[in-house]
Amino acid sequence: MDLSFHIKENKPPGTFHQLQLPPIHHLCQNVSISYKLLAVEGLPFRYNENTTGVSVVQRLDREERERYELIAKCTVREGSKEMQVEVPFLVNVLDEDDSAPFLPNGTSTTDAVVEFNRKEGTVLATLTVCDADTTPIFPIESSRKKYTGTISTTDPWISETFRVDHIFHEIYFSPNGSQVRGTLHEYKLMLNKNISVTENRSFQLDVLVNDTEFHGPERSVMLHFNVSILPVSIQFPNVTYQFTVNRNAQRFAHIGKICIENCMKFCGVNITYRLLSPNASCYAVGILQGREDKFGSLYVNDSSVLLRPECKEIQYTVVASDKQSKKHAKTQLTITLEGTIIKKEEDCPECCAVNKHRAECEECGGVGVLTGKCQWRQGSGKGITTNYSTCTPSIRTCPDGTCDVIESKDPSVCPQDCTNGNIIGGHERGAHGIKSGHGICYCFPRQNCYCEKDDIKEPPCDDMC
Amino acid sequence: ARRRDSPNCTVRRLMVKVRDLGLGFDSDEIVPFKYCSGSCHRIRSNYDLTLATLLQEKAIKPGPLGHVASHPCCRPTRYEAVSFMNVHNTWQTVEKLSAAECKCIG
Amino acid sequence: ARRRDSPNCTVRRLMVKVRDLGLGFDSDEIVPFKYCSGSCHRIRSNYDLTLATLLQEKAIKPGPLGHVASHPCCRPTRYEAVSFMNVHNTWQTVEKLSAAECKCIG
Repeated sequence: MDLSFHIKENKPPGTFHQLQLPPIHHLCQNVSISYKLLAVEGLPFRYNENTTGVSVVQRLDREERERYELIAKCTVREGSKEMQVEVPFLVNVLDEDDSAPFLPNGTSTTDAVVEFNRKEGTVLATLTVCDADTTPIFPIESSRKKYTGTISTTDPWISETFRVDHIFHEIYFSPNGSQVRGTLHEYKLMLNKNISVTENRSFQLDVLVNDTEFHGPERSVMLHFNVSILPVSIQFPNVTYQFTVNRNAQRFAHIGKICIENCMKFCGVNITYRLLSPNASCYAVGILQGREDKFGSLYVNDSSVLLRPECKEIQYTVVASDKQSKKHAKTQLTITLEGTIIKKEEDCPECCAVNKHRAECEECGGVGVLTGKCQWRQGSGKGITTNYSTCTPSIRTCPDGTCDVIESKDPSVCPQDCTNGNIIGGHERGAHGIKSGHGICYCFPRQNCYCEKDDIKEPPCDDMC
Repeated sequence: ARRRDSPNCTVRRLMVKVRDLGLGFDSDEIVPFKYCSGSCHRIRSNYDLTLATLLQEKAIKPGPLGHVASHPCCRPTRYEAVSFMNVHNTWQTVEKLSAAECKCIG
Repeated sequence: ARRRDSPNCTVRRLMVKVRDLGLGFDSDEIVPFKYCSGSCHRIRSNYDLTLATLLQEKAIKPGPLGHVASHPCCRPTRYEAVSFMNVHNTWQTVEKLSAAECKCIG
């Protein structure tokens, strides 16, 4: 059995435990029992042999040392016989909020730049404050309230536009070789709403950090964020877009992507793309944009136009506009039609993915094909793999594990990536569609998909039974 | 050459002499006989894929043909009776003779 | 000798290596695979009798095997999933792999 005690720091010296002498010590003349406290050299504890009391001889400071491991030794003598027992004697020092907040590396200032990422919730910069005292993690909210971090400003725009997120975790200090727990508080300056692309200002934003339970001086620290909000322009790179499209392409064929400058870096800026076509009679191409996409996807919208000889080169104006600021940019898009028209194969399924073999795949067309024919993707054929064999309108975009905005328009474009129906056979399901499959994967749109080895023949099940 | 996909399970129709029905009726009439035919490949399950593999690997001996089906069956889900006049000018009706609707079942 | 009747449609059980299921899973485990097998002759209808006759007389061409069934099919009416640990010590479950109950259907 361990002897374990808890003493609050900063308390005056005194006796905190009485070692007991059992009755046998008084009743039997030839028996004597005595105690000793070992490993106390240099430590603030004493054992009084006369009173058998254990006392602490000075105020303890948890931020110096929070745990003492002594040993209590009991010696029993009966005549010439002697027996000794030693047990651990542990003293834990309880914490009091007696330490002021301080800056771990002396930095109370940092820069916070807003450029392309202008989305609510974005963390712009972080500053840290330390406290030698411990902070309980339960209940976390009350600990969080104990250490406040408030933006000190009178500008309503700043209060509306920014917020401070406060998290804390335990860290270790080693004041004199022993390990003592303390707390690191992190204050993250965040956007509280999306910022317009036209916003352009710089200022210093102060955050007052206050240790509400510490009653000494310097209970608070001021943090400074040098905020720079840079304007960003909505413009296309100074190139015009040129795409060639095969006249045998089918509806939902994926032509290419349209993007303003730095479009992939933008966040929290809602850019929408539109096509304006002066040449109304040859309107073959459309543009789509997924909810999270930062680019526009060009696709064949009307394949019958591609067959008309008078439509050779189609001009569009592409308009990119930002909803919030109403800013917009334009550029030119030229679609050149090429290739000789090939006869469409009879009896072909509308969807490439239905084809189970290379021959029937490459012989047929289907929704979304680029050059009039489906493409066969030959997989590695080992076990259940992302590289399964399958028939697709375009190996470049399907299957790629993503049900993109064009594929999601029609279940026949790429059921491999988009199906939420049953997938039968060895497979692993992705967020949508087939993540990996065994052998050949083929799909019947709006019905099942199958992944199976090609060598499984239809077993005889004759009906003359 | 491309292996065209087998047609799906559907109702097919045939005009048949009553005598050729093989039910022993004596009549000169010809009646429509509708039956179910077509592939049920599109709604197989993991069970069917596995069963087909084990049959092919001879891990399972199929026994008399037709007793182990490794895919749902194209079968009638509704029937029709067929009536005709026999050689004695008496009306006769044969219940559940013709398929009115077909589906892949099982 | 008397021709013994084919056994009726019932569940049969086989212990199969996961690798032999043919689904591509990589595991050393052996799992029970239950399938349906047996005759459904006892519950044929007029339709079945007629269809069998017309097939026999080649009045109907059966097309790819299994696409014309002249008797109800012995098929699962309830399935079970099967779970096993693959070689990467990950649990995997294959839905509707094994037959839990068999009946003559259709």
